[in-house]
Amino acid sequence: MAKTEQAATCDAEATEQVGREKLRGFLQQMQLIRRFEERAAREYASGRISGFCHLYIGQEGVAVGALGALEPRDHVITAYRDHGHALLRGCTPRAVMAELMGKVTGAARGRGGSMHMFNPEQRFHGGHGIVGGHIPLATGFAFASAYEQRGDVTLCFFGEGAMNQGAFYESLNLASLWNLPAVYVIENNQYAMGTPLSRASAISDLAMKATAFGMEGEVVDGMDVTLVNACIARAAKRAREEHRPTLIEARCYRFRGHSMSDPAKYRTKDEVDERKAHDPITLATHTLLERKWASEDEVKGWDDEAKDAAADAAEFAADSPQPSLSDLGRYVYAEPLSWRLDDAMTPHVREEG
Amino acid sequence: MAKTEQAATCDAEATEQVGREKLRGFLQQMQLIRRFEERAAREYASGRISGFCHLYIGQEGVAVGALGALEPRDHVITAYRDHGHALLRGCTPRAVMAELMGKVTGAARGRGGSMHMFNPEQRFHGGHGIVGGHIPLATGFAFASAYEQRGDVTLCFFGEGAMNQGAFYESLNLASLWNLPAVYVIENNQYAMGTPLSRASAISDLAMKATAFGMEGEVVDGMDVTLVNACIARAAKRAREEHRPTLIEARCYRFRGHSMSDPAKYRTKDEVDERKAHDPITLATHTLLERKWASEDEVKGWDDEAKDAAADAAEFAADSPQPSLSDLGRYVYAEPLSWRLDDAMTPHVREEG
Amino acid sequence: MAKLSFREALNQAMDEEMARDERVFLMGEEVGHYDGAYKVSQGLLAKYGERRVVDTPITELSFAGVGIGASMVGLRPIIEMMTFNFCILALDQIWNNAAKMRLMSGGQYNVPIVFRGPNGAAHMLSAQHSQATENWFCNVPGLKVVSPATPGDGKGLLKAAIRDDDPVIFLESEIMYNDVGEVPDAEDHVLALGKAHVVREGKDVTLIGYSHGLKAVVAAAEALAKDGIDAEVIDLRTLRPLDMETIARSVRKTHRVVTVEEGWPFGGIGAELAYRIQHALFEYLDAPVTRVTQLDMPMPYAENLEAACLPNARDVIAAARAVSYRT
Amino acid sequence: MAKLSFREALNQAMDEEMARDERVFLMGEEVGHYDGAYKVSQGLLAKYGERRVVDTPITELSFAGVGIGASMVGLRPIIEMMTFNFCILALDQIWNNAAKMRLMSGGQYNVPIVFRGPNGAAHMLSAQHSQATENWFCNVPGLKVVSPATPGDGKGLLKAAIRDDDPVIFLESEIMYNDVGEVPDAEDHVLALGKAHVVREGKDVTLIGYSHGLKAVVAAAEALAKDGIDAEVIDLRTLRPLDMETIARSVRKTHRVVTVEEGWPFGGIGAELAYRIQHALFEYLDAPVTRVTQLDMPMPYAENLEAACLPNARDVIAAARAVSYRT
Ligand SMILES: Cc1ncc(C[n+]2csc(CCOP(=O)(O)OP(=O)(O)O)c2C)c(N)n1
Ligand SMILES: Cc1ncc(C[n+]2csc(CCOP(=O)(O)OP(=O)(O)O)c2C)c(N)n1
Ligand SMILES: [Mg+2]
Ligand SMILES: [Mg+2]
Repeated sequence: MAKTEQAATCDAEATEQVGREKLRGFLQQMQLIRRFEERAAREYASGRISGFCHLYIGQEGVAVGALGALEPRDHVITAYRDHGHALLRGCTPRAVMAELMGKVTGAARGRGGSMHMFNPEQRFHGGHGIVGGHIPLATGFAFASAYEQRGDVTLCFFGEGAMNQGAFYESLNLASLWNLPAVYVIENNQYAMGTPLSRASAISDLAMKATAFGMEGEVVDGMDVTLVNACIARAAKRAREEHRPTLIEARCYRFRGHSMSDPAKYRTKDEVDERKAHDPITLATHTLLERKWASEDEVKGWDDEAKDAAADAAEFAADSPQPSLSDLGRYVYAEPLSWRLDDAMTPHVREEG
Repeated sequence: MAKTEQAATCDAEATEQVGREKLRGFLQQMQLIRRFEERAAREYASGRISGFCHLYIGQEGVAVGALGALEPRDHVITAYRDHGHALLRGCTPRAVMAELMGKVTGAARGRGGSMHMFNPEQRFHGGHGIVGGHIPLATGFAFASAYEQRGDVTLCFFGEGAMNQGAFYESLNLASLWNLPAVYVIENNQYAMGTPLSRASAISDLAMKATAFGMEGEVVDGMDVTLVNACIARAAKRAREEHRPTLIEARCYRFRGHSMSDPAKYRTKDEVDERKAHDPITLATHTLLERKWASEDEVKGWDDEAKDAAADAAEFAADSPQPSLSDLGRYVYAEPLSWRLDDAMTPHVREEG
Repeated sequence: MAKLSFREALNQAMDEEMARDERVFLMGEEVGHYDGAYKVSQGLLAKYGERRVVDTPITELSFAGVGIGASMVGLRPIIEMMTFNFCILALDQIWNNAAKMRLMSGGQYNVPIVFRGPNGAAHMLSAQHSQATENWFCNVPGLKVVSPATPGDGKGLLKAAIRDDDPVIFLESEIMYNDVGEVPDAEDHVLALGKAHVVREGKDVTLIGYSHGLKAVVAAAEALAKDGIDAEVIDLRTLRPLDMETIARSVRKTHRVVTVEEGWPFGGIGAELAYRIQHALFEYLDAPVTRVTQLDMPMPYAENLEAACLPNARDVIAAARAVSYRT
Repeated sequence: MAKLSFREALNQAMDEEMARDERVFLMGEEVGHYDGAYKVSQGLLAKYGERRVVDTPITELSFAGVGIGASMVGLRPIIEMMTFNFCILALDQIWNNAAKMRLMSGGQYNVPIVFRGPNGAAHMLSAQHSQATENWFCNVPGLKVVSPATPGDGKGLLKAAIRDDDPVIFLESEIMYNDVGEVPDAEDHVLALGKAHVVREGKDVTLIGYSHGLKAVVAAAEALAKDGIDAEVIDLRTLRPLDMETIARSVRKTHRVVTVEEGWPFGGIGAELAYRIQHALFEYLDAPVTRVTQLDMPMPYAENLEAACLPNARDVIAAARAVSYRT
């Protein structure tokens, strides 16, 4: 913390716009996500979480800045790297952690896991595992908003790797053609698993893809939560008032591997260290401290709260029960399945426990 | 023909480049395609042809100009509107007409029909029915050329409707990223079945799609065979020598309905008449006559030859036999199927005739 | 009862449901200004406007996904596949999003969507345009699959599908749109999904078909009757879930089963029926369940080859005779 | 014989075939610089360079098509699906182009391509990442489908698939890459496609499995033996075409069959086997063919629910006892 004085801060103009209260809130949100995921990583290492687990650490500025620009009635959807977005949209740390542990108290009743968090009540529609596959769903939410002329907006997040899928292009065409209130945010963290952007995309200025569909495109520094906030606010306004979609490239970086099992050998420690110098949390912290919008003690206090929330979530999740085996056939159709009616479908006999 | 004097001609510069001999050849090719398809339409009306049948009438300038710019070793692929491309790539009128009638003498031994003509010996790879589905195949031919460093080029035709499929965008990205020798030609005939471009694409300047992939894009008047020829020659050179792909929008028009069963009520007679005034055949004819590169008699003679070839093809096809039922199980796998080996697959008993 | 074509009956079903429920809309290629590639949506654009009858570009993957997304937030889309051949491009959306969303979210979403359109071979449309797609959907839990054989059933089942809270694949026969049949006048003619229909009672052999294949079955039953074989004919109507009770009741009586489908054999409807029947009713069977299917090959174009690939009444008769040991 | 992991055996197969034939290349997501998401292609980039080990962007539809196109003009691509879950996006290319090109062109093209990669549920990967995809491919004529159960078979069958002139879907178990087994040292260890393998001879009941499912089968056979039931175990190896001769030989002896698969039941491998066995060997069966499958639902995430969905040895034992009337 010796370098605090010289350290970089958030964009001055955007910071003014965001203002003290909101920026304090943003920092707390980023801290919560960070501490929550650090805890999740430890739980994973200890074996209490399994399967794929993709951490958002390093990218918090994007979701926090972006969702901070929305109204509660707006829709949000993202891919499998979804813990942050879920926490921001009303999934409690307990519900997210319990979902990670496959418990019935989880955000998807233990059916979804890390990649499939949901909270439809706060219009957070997941959490999706097929790269690019949720982009048409987002377009559908925006279509429904237009259909019902409700004035709400859909924010769709995906990685720069997903941008190479046909679904992305098809969706952009529909959104522009039909004047849908959608904002598509490429979280360009530079890598799709081990593939750097340069080996996957023929161009590097991704917002330019928008021109192929006659829509607005913008690039934003995704490590600066204030810039992201301003950028998404503009795009959401365009969607809400002018019924025009926007494509945004948010340049960011993930500090961890692609998932818990990725040693990330495809990049150097130097590269990662350099990026870590632009940690969105450090940036926001320095900004608040420099402007005296928060004290070091306050920042530390929030951080401790975040750690406590994560610890509480882990404890809650560990203590929660698994889904009941007697509910196995639920949620397949609106009517629960009863295999007894058709024993040719081989109802395996499973006892509880 | 009273208006011959004032009638439009092909672009002067491009005409010079193409030269007398080649332009005479182009006209004859266009005449053959036109007369062949007019004949096919009559055979369809008479019931000797069935299924889908998509005529190329009005668009001949595109295929003729484009394929005229290629070397024999280059690869060609298109969608279901493929009679013209097939005739230009060594499928005889007899083979194409026989295929239309489902005869064993056809270009695909009666297995393919109108949408699936092939002549791999002259590197004409079909004839494909899923809109957009052949664009990745074209990319694969170009990939193979690059893999074997052969210096040949792939020309891929598809409609402006196909341009909205994800396969198109994905392919363009791969071609540009990997420096593939491919030329993608959008035959923009303004309609995808009954849907005009404006109701399907968010932008109308289609070559601009190229910028989203950092590749060259060009627009060309597809009714002028000389301009098409020059444009494709440039693109083929770029592919062959610079290993860079190109996207071309060839603006054209189909004079008939989408397929034989489409009354084309979605456009006015006036619109069609206006476009017919720019018939690529008329344009080339006037150019040859004006420059005295051909006499009226010659043009008439070629036209008669084309009609004769079509008539001969129809007769040949009508007289040809259907595929033998005993060959039913061929061409499914490299080894012919023998259903007897596995009668659980219900070998229907069918007698010849 | 009114006499309507299949096309008209389906059109009525959509019309009535759109009138009844503002959340219902129709989306697909050429459904609006063109009035439908097969004219099933004729007049709906004129009546409901572009908001509720939505023409799409040729982007099956994405407009399928748009429909699923819209259904997740409260609308009730009908997505027309111009033909079901093209749904292959949309399978990721249908399988991964429509079929799994409820389970994956722990029951937090309904996905009330209907994918409908023509299915199966028509006439000389060649390999890429001539396939019966039901097997691919039936394999996937989370989906319901319906395929009507008459205009009356078409209307009643489509209305039920639109009202259902789960994703329904609704397969229409591409060559039956002009078929005319009786359609009940009842204000609200809605048939239950998941119920088979005994079309003809008989005691000697059970013939099971659906959609266009049922024609061969009915023709075969008539021919067999003349020959002293009294066939019971079952129209499945719904392919997933299968109505095993109706089937079991019949098999306990006839002890013999022939299944008929226009799809490929490997893992088809006939295979599934055979599995379940022999498993549940082993001691009742006097002969092996025998299936009649499209031949195990992509559809060739030539008229004679195509005809040879498709099942017909003669095949059904031969199979029925075989299981009756009367060859 | 060398002891190799499944991963190593498959790697060797590709390595040997690439060394042998310049036309063979490997393409897919992360196959090169990352050395494979599951490290099956480890070292191949270093050995063969970027020309022959090609990393792709995330565009399954198109790189599948690129492979098919390349195979039409003389190359012999191996296309790795990072997992077969993602092949859904590529089905249009695989079904419409790879499977049908030969027929549609009247025999003018070979499509010698292999699509390979991990298949089936691993551990707590949830609904979109946990499915056995074989049923979708087996339904489609024009494709061959292979799914090995041991490293030795994996090598021999993958080499055969690469040399085959038809498109082959090669399904590896996502959770067996670390399994170690004996791999013949023979210079050219190539196994014929379309041949099943009798893993264990027995006289009382035939247990049919493949890939990861075979483990439950073998474990069940051992347990049953202790209990006086002598099971014959057949490893299908190739799912399409099925080796009915080997199966028939066994069923004529045992009169009882249990099939085991990790895919969904409706129209699955078990259904197809049941159809064929009861059809061809009706009089030999003393009990209904009984299948053990994944439950008929999308895979839930929770460990206990996932385990309950997947078939295990206990299920196989129960089924074998049931068909032996020894419950
Ligand atoms: C259709 C599909 N293909 C491949 C995968 C495997 N996969 C999961 S994440 C991923 C990389 C995605 O990268 P990007 O879109 O940049 O998102 P990031 O992980 O960087 O957030 C891949 C290839 C998948 N889940 N779905
Ligand atoms: C994937 C797919 N969707 C829909 C169709 C039905 N269809 C055949 S041609 C066509 C219009 C294509 O228009 P365009 O690409 O402009 O080519 P054009 O017919 O004008 O030559 C449509 C919708 C199809 N064959 N494949
Ligand atoms: Mg990324
Ligand atoms: Mg067009």
